[in-house]
Amino acid sequence: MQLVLFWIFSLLMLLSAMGVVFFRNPVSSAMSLVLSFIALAAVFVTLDAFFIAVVQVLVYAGAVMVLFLFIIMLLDLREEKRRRVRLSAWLGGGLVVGGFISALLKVVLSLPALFVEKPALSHPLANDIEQVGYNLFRNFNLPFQVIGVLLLVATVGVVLLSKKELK
Amino acid sequence: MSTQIAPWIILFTPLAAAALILLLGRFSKSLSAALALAAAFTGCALSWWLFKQPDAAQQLSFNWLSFGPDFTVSISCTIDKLSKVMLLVVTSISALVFTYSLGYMRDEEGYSRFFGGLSLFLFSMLGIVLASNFVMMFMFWELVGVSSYILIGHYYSKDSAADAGKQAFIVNRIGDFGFMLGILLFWFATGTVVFQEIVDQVPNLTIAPIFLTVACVLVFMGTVGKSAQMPLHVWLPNSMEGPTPVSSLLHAATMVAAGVYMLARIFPILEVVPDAREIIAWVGGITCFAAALMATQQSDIKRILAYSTISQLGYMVLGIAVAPTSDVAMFHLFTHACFKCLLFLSAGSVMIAMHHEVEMWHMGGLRKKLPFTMLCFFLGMLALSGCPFTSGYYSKDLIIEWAVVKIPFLGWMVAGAAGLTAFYIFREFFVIFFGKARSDHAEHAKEQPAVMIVPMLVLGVFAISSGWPSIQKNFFTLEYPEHVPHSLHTFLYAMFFGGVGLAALLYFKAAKDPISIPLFANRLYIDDVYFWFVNKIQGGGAAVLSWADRWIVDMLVVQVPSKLTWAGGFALRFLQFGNIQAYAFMFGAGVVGLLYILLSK
Amino acid sequence: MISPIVLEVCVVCLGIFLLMAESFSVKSNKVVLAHGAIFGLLSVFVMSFFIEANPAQMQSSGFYVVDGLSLFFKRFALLSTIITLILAVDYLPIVQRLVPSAKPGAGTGEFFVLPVFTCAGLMWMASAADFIVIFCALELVTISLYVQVAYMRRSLASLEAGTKFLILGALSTGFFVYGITWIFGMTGQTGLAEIQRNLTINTEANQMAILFGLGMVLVALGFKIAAAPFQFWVPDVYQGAPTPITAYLAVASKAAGFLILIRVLEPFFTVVAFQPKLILVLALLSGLTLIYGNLAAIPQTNFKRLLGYSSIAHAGYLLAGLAAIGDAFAGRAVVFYLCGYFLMTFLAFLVLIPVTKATGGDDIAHFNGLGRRSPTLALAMLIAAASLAGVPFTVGFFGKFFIFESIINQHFYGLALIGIVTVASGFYYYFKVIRAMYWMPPAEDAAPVTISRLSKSAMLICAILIVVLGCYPQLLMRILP
Amino acid sequence: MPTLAHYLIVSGLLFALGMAGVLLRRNLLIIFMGLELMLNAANLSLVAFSRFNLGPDGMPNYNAQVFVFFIITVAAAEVAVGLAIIVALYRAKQTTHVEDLNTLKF
Amino acid sequence: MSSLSPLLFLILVPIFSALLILIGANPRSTSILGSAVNLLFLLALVVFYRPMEVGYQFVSSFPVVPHLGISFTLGADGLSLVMLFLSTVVTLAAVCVAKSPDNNPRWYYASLLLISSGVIGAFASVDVFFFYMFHELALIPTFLLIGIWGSGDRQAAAWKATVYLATGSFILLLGIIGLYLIQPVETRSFDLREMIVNAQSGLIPDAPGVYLLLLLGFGILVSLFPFHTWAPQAYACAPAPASMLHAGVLKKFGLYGLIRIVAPILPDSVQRFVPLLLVLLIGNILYVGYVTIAQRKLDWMLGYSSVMHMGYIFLGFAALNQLSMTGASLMLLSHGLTIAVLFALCGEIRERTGTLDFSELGGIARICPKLGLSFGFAAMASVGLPGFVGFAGELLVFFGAFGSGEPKIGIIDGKEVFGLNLYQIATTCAVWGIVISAIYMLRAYRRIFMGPLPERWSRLPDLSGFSRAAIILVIAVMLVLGFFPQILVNLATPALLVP
Repeated sequence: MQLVLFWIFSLLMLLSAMGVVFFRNPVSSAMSLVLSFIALAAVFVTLDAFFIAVVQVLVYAGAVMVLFLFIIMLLDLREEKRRRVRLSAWLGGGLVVGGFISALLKVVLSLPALFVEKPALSHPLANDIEQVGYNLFRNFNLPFQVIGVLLLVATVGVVLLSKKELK
Repeated sequence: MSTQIAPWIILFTPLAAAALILLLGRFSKSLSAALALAAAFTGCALSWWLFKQPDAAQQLSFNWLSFGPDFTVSISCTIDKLSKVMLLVVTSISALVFTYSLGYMRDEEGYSRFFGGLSLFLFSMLGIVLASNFVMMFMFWELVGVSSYILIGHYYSKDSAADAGKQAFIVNRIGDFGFMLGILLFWFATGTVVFQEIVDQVPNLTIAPIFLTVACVLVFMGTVGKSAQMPLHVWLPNSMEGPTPVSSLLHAATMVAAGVYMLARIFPILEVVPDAREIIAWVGGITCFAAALMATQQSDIKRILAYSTISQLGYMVLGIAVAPTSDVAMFHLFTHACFKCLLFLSAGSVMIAMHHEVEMWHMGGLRKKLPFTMLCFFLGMLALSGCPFTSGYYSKDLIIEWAVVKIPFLGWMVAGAAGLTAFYIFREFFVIFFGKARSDHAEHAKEQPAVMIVPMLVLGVFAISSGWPSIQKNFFTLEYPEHVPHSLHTFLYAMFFGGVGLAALLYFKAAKDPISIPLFANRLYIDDVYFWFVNKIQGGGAAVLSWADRWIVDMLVVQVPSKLTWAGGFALRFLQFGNIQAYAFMFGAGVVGLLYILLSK
Repeated sequence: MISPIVLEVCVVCLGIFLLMAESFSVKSNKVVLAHGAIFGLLSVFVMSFFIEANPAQMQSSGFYVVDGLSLFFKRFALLSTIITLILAVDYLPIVQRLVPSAKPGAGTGEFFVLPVFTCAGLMWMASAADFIVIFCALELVTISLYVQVAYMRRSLASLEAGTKFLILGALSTGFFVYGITWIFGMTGQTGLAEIQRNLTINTEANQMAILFGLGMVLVALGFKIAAAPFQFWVPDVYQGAPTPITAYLAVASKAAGFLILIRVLEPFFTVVAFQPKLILVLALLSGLTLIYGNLAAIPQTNFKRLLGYSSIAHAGYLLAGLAAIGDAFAGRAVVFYLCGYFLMTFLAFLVLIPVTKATGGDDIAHFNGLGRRSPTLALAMLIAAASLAGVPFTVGFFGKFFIFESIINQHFYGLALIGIVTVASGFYYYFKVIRAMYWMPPAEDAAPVTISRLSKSAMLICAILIVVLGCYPQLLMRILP
Repeated sequence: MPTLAHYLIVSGLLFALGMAGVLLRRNLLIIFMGLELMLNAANLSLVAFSRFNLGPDGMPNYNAQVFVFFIITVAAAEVAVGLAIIVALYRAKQTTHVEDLNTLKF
Repeated sequence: MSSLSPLLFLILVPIFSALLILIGANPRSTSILGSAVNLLFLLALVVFYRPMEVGYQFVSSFPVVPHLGISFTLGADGLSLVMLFLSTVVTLAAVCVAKSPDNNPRWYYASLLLISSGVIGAFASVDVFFFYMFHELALIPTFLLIGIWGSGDRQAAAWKATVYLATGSFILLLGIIGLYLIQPVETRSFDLREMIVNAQSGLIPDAPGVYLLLLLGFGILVSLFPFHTWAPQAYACAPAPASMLHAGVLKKFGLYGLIRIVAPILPDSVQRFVPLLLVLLIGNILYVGYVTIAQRKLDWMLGYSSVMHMGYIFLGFAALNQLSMTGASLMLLSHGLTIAVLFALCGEIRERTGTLDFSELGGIARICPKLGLSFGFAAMASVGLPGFVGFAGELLVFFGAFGSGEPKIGIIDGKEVFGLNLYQIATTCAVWGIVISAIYMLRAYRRIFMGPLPERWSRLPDLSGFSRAAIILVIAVMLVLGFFPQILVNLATPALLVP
């Protein structure tokens, strides 16, 4: 059952990711990106990471995608015109991507430990929100604050960069 | 005054004079002349005094360069029979020529410079004479070269004089190249450069005859250059561009004889190297004959004398090579110094009278205008041509005798050269002093003042008498060959009279040269070959190398690497063509490459 | 004793205070903000000397380390931010022109405030001992730099630079994260100290996976320090960015990259199996970087861009030093080099800005005749160029010397040979500036060059330090961690 | 049951797809989407690692999930800033094509 | 040990003079005064020097990089004093001869003084590292001097010389690092004295790679064939004082380094590459000699001639014995003085006529007798005439080199052998060099000073003022030392450590 779910969502995620790459219309790409994010959230669920799955949907599928779509609409982007097909770019890109995948496969396939079935959790209803929150606010206090500053800077930056005229 | 100090005074007074002239010469002309003369006469007087003294056992010396036993060059004076005689010759002739110069140079520019140069020359020449070791001799050898350069180039504004000086120096340097190598070889074999110490080691050296031969021949190269032997003789005729006293003193009497003197110095070594002596003999003999041939067709009064000098030097070199003692050659050196100097001074006197005209076909009939000069020339000529009972007769014939005994072919050849000598010198004599005056100058020529005539007369006396056995035995210990063919003396007389007669016949009243032999007139084309070689081969080769330096060496070592680097930079720049995706691609390629390196075993 | 984290807190507070001051102030002249920032940072700098380096004691449960190195880099970051702010004050007229603003001076205050936050990020990076903290601090720095690079929105160059930096920076972030993931996956840890502990008990198969992750982390850090082939953003971004930010990127960001590189590599170097491979990779990267940076700089005519290539070139030397880390002194050599690099690069930028203001451009040709127009500036530039090229009696020479001593000691003869070509090229392109200043006649319409007192004193300090450290490097070596 | 290798390979493929997006697409926005995919791939790996390598208490390693949380946050901030830059660029240049960004070169 | 070395004063005087000039002092008088003070101070040091004692005197040491054993150690022995003397004399001559240029005279004089300070520092350093550093001090001033105040194709020349020399220096630096690293770890030092102690106790292995780096580095700096092409061009284009300092003093650095550092520390490696070195130095003497003959302009000719003369000094080094190395040291001095005077005079001629082309000049001795006389002296010194110090040097080099190596002459194994070993062949070629140098020097003299005087040069001023004084000074030094070379030998020889 888990395997089936895994395959369904994984394939959905990968296919929609391919959509992102291969659709020529930016809006279509953005929509498949949403799909991909949601599928990924589902995959997270198969990994018992409910909190992360929720955050994934909220932040990515919710906020980030809205931002993307907004911008696409704002900029009034059309379908990419058929410019000259750059065979060399596709070939080169393909080679790089292929090379990366083969390196990854080499690593994964050489590790028998990775093919062990998923062990059961000692506490099947583990409260991951509690665990994550606990870690975040206690152990990971420092990065958390750094992230806070980061967000502040990002906010200021976005305002600076996108306001038509600064006052 | 001790015999240890005297040579030092003789040696360094001229240097002091030269230095003072350099510093003060521009203030007063006469001061310069006075300084030079003072130095020469001091030297002359002291030399005569020294000649009378017995040899001192120990001479003063100071180490000029010292590295302990390995290598020490000292400046020290050798006082022996050889050097004493040579001192006499050099200082006496210098004193006379210096005096003569007072008159000769009176109206010339560069008066102080001239006397400065003469003093420097005297210093250098005396250094050669007194040298006790090869390096010291080499040093002064070089210095006479430079003073010769200065004096030949006295009229440096004239292209020919400037070129002649340069040529003399460079040709001498070629000889010095061999000389230096010879010195190095001797030092390498014996560990010393001192003549006496090398001589002491001669028995050890004879076990390697080829080595010794090579070393001697190399050292002889120095003589070839300095004493203008074939094939390095070309500079001497050209050096006649210098003022006549210079030609007389340096290029006839003393400096050119330094080569012979040097051979005499190392005579004990040469004695045991028959192969080297053979080579030396041939060089001397050929030079003697060929130069005499060339002299027969020259028309420049000084050049004839110059070729004559070369020819006579050939006799001396031959003398060193064939005679059992060096005194045979030194004897000729001694007499030659007197009569050749005299001849040059006479020629100078003619030139002054002729306003520096040297072309003898523009002269003629000077016997009435210049009686004293003619007389002096005549005396010198007799001695040169080997007229019986003059000095040349004694000294030259002795060498010819030895040559005939040792190497008959050469001997007879140089005996023939004696005839040529009589011919060319009488030719010159007749053309200058007889016949009609062939130019305005010749018609209005005037005799010279006493300051010039007196030294000439003094030399005239010597020219005739210095060979007389009663006189020469004070200076030399001569050995005479046995078994000389009787025909030789007859032949020599025949040669002398034949030469004189032929000259009289052809030239007594000739207005132009009745015979023309271009081969001799053009000095056997040797000068032309050299000219061609220097200009085309050396000059061309140098130009090619210069081109190669710029376009090949520089290219390979500098330009190509730098251009390659530049091109590399230029090419790399094109990776940076502004496109983010290209950058991302190269980034990705870098990632993949890096991963592969890390993951490979 | 002050708790070390107070330093960052102070800097962040300073930033927030300045932001508020900016938004509430009515004055159009925002220079006072810069002065405030400089003063504030200087105070923090002074404060940093009251903190004791204590490597053993880990703050905040192992995320935050206060050893000599981190303190040193905190100061490094503070000082570079201060000089960047000085540069920014000088550069203000140009920023004002190129920022779309409704009224004069609007939008310039943030130009002084953002570096303060970046500085906080850099300081956190200096102390980071855990991949998560490294990541967060690094992103704080990077994202704030995105904004700063693209700051001059009316300048297409600035925007283009910002975009390139953004895309490639994000790409490298992606690799960084993915690499960390793998390291975490194999060791179960994100803390460097724990990773080191776990590494030793790993199987061979695991090691390959760790190398896979580490490779990607290296890539991301290579991007930060501008190592070839991850350096392509550098010339473009350096040329387009506002000049003070270029300087900041060139010095602070690169130094932080190196610091992280040192920190990250440290645990992995302890594993015998990794060492040769890592050294090989570092040496290869170094060789490529050296060749690319130096050779491609040769034909440059734009000075800012030239400094971009130069920063790549120097990264090459630094990497060579890291590759020779087996040498006892290589670490110090690298840090020394960074300090020298700090001085000479900032000095070059300090001269560049007034020249740009006076001549309206930043090509090498704009330096023509500077020797006569402004001898002091020219002298400063001469010192900077000489030091960058590695002329003796400048700190740059000693930097190169220490590095090469280490690499020869570690038998990297290939790198030394590459060094011959690169040093020669270096002389060529740095001396082009000297040539322009002294050989060339000044342009006729050139405006007089003016320098503010602040930057003049900064220049003076840099120049003197370059020469003094060039004569007596021990002065700095002694206080190096 | 899917094993860790499944997840890792899927995540790797996702990462590669993101990379392909960056390398092949010419629209800045889509390139940016590709970058987001790459970050997501990392997240997936992290979560997978955290789920499979259980801690001593038999629970997932929640540190990884915290890290994912951070990554998501950072990604959001990055998207915001990035999009702002792209908007500014578009305003100035009327393009979001990478090929039009070529004034800075060589 | 810790007291301040008086040599520091020598280094600092030019630097302070340069600073004063940059601040605003009169450039010409300040630099002449500074250089004169330096020369006098050096002479005082020579007086206080105790020639009987072995080793360095006036030593002071100050650790600079303790972990690498680098310390700023100053000290002088006889050989360094000779070189310091050369440096100070040539500096004085150079600043005297210098003519204030129209543009930026301050930098002009300051650059000259900086070069001077660099060479003084190099020769006064006992520490190999500082020896190197000080030499490099000249790099930028040279670049400026040629580039700003040069003549002809000055830009190309300045670039070439600077980048090429910088490259050479860097190679040299690698070599020096190598030299440091081949010492055993515990006793590693850059201090020459300690290096030599290490070498003498057999702790330094044969290191051909290091030697080749050093040879290449020093060789480029000294213009060893075929790395010489920068030199003639740079000297031809540089202003006269710069050529004087560079060709006269700075270039001696490399040979000094070879004799001083390489010979005692890596004798085996030197031996190993002797054939190579001999071939190259014969290239210097014969090949470059003939190239010199082909030159048509005085400045280029002098440039090439200075390259050619390096060959003799290399020969002295290659032979590695006391005679030859002493000869090489003497030649360092003599060539430095000679070429300095020649370049000074070359500058004077250029200043007067604006051309150095032989075909355009002639007969100048008539109108400028002092110029002609000085040039004559210098030319004669250059061709190695006895009476000048160069002769002694050449002589020693020839003798030393000829006596080096395995003999192949005489009776060997009962058979008569007559063959020359490599050294002797090289020496033979080198001796031919005396003919070559006579050819080009006399030709130059002939073309410029002799022959008829063209109308256009009939109003040239003669040498005068400081230039004349400086030239007379240098010539006087050459003559005095030429008459008494033993002074130099006594100073230099104990400093030469012959393996």
